[in-house]
Amino acid sequence: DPFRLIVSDLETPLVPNSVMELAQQGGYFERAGVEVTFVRVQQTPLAIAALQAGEGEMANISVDALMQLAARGGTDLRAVLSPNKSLPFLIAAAEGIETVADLEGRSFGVGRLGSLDHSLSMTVLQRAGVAVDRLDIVSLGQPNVRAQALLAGQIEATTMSIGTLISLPDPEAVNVLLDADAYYAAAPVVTKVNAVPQAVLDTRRAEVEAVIEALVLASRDFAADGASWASAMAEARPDVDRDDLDQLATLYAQSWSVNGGLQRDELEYTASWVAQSEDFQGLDLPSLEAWVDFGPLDAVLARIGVDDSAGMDSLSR
Amino acid sequence: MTPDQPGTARAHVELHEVVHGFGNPDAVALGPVALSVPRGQRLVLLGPSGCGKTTLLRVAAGLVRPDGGRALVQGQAPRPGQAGAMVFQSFRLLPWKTARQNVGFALGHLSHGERMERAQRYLDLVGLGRFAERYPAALSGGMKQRLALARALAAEADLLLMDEPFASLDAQARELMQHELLRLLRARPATVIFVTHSVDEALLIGDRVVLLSPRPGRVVEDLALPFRGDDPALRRADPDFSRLRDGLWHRLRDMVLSDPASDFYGRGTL
Amino acid sequence: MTPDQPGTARAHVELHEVVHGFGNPDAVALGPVALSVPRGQRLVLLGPSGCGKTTLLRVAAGLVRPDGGRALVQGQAPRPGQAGAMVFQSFRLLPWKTARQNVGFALGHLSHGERMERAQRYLDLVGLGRFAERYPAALSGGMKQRLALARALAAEADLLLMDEPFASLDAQARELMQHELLRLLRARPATVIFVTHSVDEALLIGDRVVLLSPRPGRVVEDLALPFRGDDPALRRADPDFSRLRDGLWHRLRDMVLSDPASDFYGRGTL
Amino acid sequence: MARIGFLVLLLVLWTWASQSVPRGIIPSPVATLEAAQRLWAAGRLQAALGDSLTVFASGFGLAALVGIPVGVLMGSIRLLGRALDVFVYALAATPRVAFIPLVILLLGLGLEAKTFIVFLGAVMPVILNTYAGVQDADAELVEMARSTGAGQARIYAHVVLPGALPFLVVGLRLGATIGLINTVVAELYTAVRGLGGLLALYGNTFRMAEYFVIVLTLSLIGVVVTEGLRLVELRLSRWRNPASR
Amino acid sequence: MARIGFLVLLLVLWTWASQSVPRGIIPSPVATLEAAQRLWAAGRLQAALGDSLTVFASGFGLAALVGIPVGVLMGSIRLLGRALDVFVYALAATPRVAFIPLVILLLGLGLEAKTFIVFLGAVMPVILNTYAGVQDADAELVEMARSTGAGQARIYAHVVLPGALPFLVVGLRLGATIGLINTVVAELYTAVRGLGGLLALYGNTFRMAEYFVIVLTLSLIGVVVTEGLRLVELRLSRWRNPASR
Ligand SMILES: Nc1ncnc2c1ncn2[C@@H]1O[C@H](COP(=O)(O)OP(=O)(O)OP(=O)(O)O)[C@@H](O)[C@H]1O
Ligand SMILES: Nc1ncnc2c1ncn2[C@@H]1O[C@H](COP(=O)(O)OP(=O)(O)OP(=O)(O)O)[C@@H](O)[C@H]1O
Ligand SMILES: [Mg+2]
Ligand SMILES: [Mg+2]
Repeated sequence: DPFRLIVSDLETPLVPNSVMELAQQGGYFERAGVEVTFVRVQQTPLAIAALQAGEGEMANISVDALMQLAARGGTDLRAVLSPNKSLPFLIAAAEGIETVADLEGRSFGVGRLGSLDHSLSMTVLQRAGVAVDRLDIVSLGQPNVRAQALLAGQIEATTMSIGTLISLPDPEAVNVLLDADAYYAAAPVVTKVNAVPQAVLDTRRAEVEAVIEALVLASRDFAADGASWASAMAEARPDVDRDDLDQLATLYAQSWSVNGGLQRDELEYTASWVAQSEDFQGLDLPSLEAWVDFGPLDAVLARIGVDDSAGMDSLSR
Repeated sequence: MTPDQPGTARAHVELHEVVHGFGNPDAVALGPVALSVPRGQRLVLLGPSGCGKTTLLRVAAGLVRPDGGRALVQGQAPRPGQAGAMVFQSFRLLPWKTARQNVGFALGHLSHGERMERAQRYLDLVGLGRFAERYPAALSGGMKQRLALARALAAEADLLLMDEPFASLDAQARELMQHELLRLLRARPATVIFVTHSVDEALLIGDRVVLLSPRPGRVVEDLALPFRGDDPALRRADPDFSRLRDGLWHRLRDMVLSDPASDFYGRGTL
Repeated sequence: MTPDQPGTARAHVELHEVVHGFGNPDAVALGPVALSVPRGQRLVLLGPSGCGKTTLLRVAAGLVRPDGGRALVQGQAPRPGQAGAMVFQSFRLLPWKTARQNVGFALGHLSHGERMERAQRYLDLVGLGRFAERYPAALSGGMKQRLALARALAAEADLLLMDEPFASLDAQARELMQHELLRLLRARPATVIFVTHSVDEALLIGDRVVLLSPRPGRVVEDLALPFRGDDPALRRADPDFSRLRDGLWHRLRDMVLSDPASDFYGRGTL
Repeated sequence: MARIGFLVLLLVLWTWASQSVPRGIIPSPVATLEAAQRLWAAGRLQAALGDSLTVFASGFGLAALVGIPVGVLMGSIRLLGRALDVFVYALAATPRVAFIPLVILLLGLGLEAKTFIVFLGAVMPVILNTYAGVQDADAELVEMARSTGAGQARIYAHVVLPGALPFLVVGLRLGATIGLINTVVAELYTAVRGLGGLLALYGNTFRMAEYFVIVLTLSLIGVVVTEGLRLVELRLSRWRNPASR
Repeated sequence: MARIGFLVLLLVLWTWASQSVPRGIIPSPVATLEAAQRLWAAGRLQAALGDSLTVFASGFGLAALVGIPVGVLMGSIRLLGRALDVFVYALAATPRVAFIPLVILLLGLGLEAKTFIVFLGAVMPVILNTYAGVQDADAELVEMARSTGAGQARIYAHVVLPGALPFLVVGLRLGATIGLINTVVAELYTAVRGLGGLLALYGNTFRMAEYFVIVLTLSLIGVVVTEGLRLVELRLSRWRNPASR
């Protein structure tokens, strides 16, 4: 049976998470000796449901959902890798709002009150000096709905990913108040990981390691040569402007999980951070061991060596 | 407008070469029929099953526009509800309305109180006074027919189009209803076109009897009745009565058995 | 099982003190009625409008279980379809089936070919042979009634329950149909319970006439007819005919006018 | 009685399912009941219920108010019916989500937008059932009504609509169920609120007992509304089963 | 003819809207046509159409096959109808999304799961309209049929169901529209595929011309299916407008 990888993108995304699809396109999985097929679902909860139903072996899901599951004791899922630790979010606003200072008293769209994206954005804005309690928070569900509401003038600012920004029909119509770097700097948390059920770890560990190996190797190649990502993307997404891709490639130069993206210090910081979000009120913080397993990644790194050249994704155990 | 009778006063109902085939000109159901009914006349239509009597009434009521020819009521194309009141062969009661409401439905122009009062009056007339609150489903066949009758009479129209209005009544009820109809007409004269299958009834009710041929129905006999007055007992006793009855009877039987258009053409059994 | 007639052979249809009130014991519509119809008898039911004739037929057909008493057909509680074939007062044709299919519907036990053949035969009998492919909506009132008649006759059941089967027919068609019915019964004897409003028809068709009182209908007269044979012409010529007719007629009239349960109680108009 | 029997059966099945399905996907009836009490005590359920009922009632009410007349018009004016019905079906077959961008643009994120989304879903069965019911009117009764001189309005009020009542009622009942579903959709796709919002919250945070409380609350609203409609229908259909008087 | 007129009207409105609504939320008809050609040439539309039609046809077919008998049973066995109908309404009022985790657990992410989701939506109007149609059967005709000795099966086939045909057809038409919507829902909430997948894709990336192509394709399927059902109904209802022969 092929190894089924569940992703919540509908096509190769315009962020470093694209490494999964590009690894397939570039034959990395084949060379690592594993046959991978993709299962595409819409959102993290569905990816988790699919994983639990045995409809896939590994899923790219959000960290807060994984921690929720662990905290409620109902799971045997373990994070084994993070191909793209932190999606490149930014804060965009409608025309006429030029700086974060102008945000005071304006309406701001978030996914759901108490969700990770809500607390992240609030932290980021707070750090930027915005009195977040004077914002008019509107919860709007899906990211594309938030963007549509922004374009339609129904909200005045929101958080979106670079990918969403680039695909807007008229990107000039919005002002980027805080770019992805500033956003990450303010809230350096891991948002997405690849998780596998314990049963898969027990029975198909070799394939899990092969997948990890392929993704780490692909990340290292893109880290070594940004242009190679842009050309791979150009093949996968002919609809996107090549200039945009080249620009993104430089932006992502530091974002590659060359050591698998699972670093104890970052994960512990993320965990303590998530624990403060409203969704976690009244829940005990699960230990890292309850939702992370470094074993497979360490085995891979032992085989292919640790990359400490670029100074990104530096190993922490 | 009516070049064929330039001298006479305008008749109440006029049919000018009316033809109807329900949209199918190859299978004409009625006509051509020419007929002129003076105001206040009681015209009885007799004719074999399926010859177009019902169709003729619907044309006169303005419910059906004939395929050919013209119908005029008071000199105008008949408009439903204004031309006259109709008693339908198949009753056509509203199942979701009580007997009284069914009668009241025909009296949309009155106030609620007047409507209910008049409805009750006509229900009493047809012997359904005690059943005013019943729904049609809880009435017998004859009661339904009387209800349909009450509805038409209650409208107090000056043209009554009655399609076998007494067919489901027992002989006694039928006689009573004939009597009530004549009494009402004495009190408030109206023009009546009355379809019946009973030759006796035709002779008791009518001023004039028109005989239609088998499908497509055409006028084959137009008979002014010679009786004086409309007392049924006197009419029955009139020596003309049985002569006319036998004459009409034989005329009808001949048509039924010897007209190739008849459903019973050539039936040798009688 | 039938203690009241221990010596006689079992009758075809037996009603033992049947009472029915449509679930409302305060407003009994029929009965109590006791009646026993021997095999092969032609029983005619006469009675004023709303007295329960239709209800009695439905009980005998097994379509309605009486509120009180018992009905037996061939010694058993009647089961619809097995007890006998019924001609309904209100026709009850399937609007989505052609005339021939409507007749064929009653013949579920036959093959398609036999069904269509027999249906056509009975359509011919009632004069609708040319209308076999028509839907009921395109038939006149009298044609619909003949279609309903054909459907019941085609079943060739040994019990026929006929509810005013000729009420919408013109006098000639009615006579022809009476004739055909008698001819069929000679060829294939069956028990018949026949409801009519015509005293003449009762005397022409029946072996026996049962008179019901106004609602709730009870047997007030049970008359074995003294005629020999069933030739209508001979019956009419029989001196008993007009005596019986006048007798029944007056009996009915008296009930209608003087029974407080009658719809026309005390109507002084006649 | 039969209903209660069936309810007990469902409860037994549910208990069994909650025990045999792995990983707490199905909470037990007891856990659900406790969650309901918790939510009720905290006032969250009432607040969300209030929000959602407002949206549902306005959207569904509007659907009934608009759908019945439109269905009647389509059924009575032949040309209009012919011209429109295919487009109504096309509209009915278009996923609600497809309209969300437009709705946000034109109506914003608040009550109007939500009401409109509920309306859009609920109005379809109302229109189409009314349309079918009006077309199914008894031509003989309509002719009778015309013969009494009744105008169009009178004919519709007393002949056509009473005859179409069974169609109307199913239309409204279906409209109510779709309206409820769309209430949740609306609450998820415009400003997140009400029962839809709680559904997303508990779903995303894997609080299955609370999740089930919301789902059952929605079913219950559906039951109350459709049973209410059934009672209305029963009242208006007494003539079908006339007790002799 | 009237339809074409209305279509032209819609096109004019659309063009006007695409020009007056800001920021390319509504693409122009021309842009949409070009996008359709592009998608067709690339073979994406056909592939997605094939996927979605398979899901829709199996789910809707199953709904018709199951819904009509269930509706008939509920309408004919009084006790069953009484016991079930409130639960059917409860089920109908429960958002589909609430069932998704369970569906995924039991049926996975593939065709079975998708078919089931479509079935669940489409079967409701079919059941409920059939149920209402059967309850609305003409009691006099049924009694007549019983008097001829016809068995239950014969009575249903020749009396009850032909009488309930208008109900059945609206039920099926509504079922088809809901089935189509649920096809999209299914394709979004299980493994993403077909037209639903493209809808999400183009919606998320704001390729509005392509998005409109998908929306219109869905509407078109709805029209084709419901028109097909109309033709079937016309054929079966010839008796309503009998031409004299
Ligand atoms: N809607 C229709 N479409 C086609 N033909 C019809 C329609 N209605 C009636 N007919 C035909 O028209 C002819 C006349 O019908 P009509 O009902 O006027 O007869 P009638 O004289 O009233 O007969 P009856 O005494 O049996 O009631 C019949 O042959 C009938 O079959
Ligand atoms: N479904 C019903 N519910 C209540 N009462 C009914 C119902 N059907 C008939 N009745 C009543 O029962 C009585 C007998 O009705 P039935 O139809 O048997 O009379 P009938 O003798 O056939 O009369 P007709 O000669 O007028 O057809 C009537 O008073 C009628 O009002
Ligand atoms: Mg007639
Ligand atoms: Mg009767």
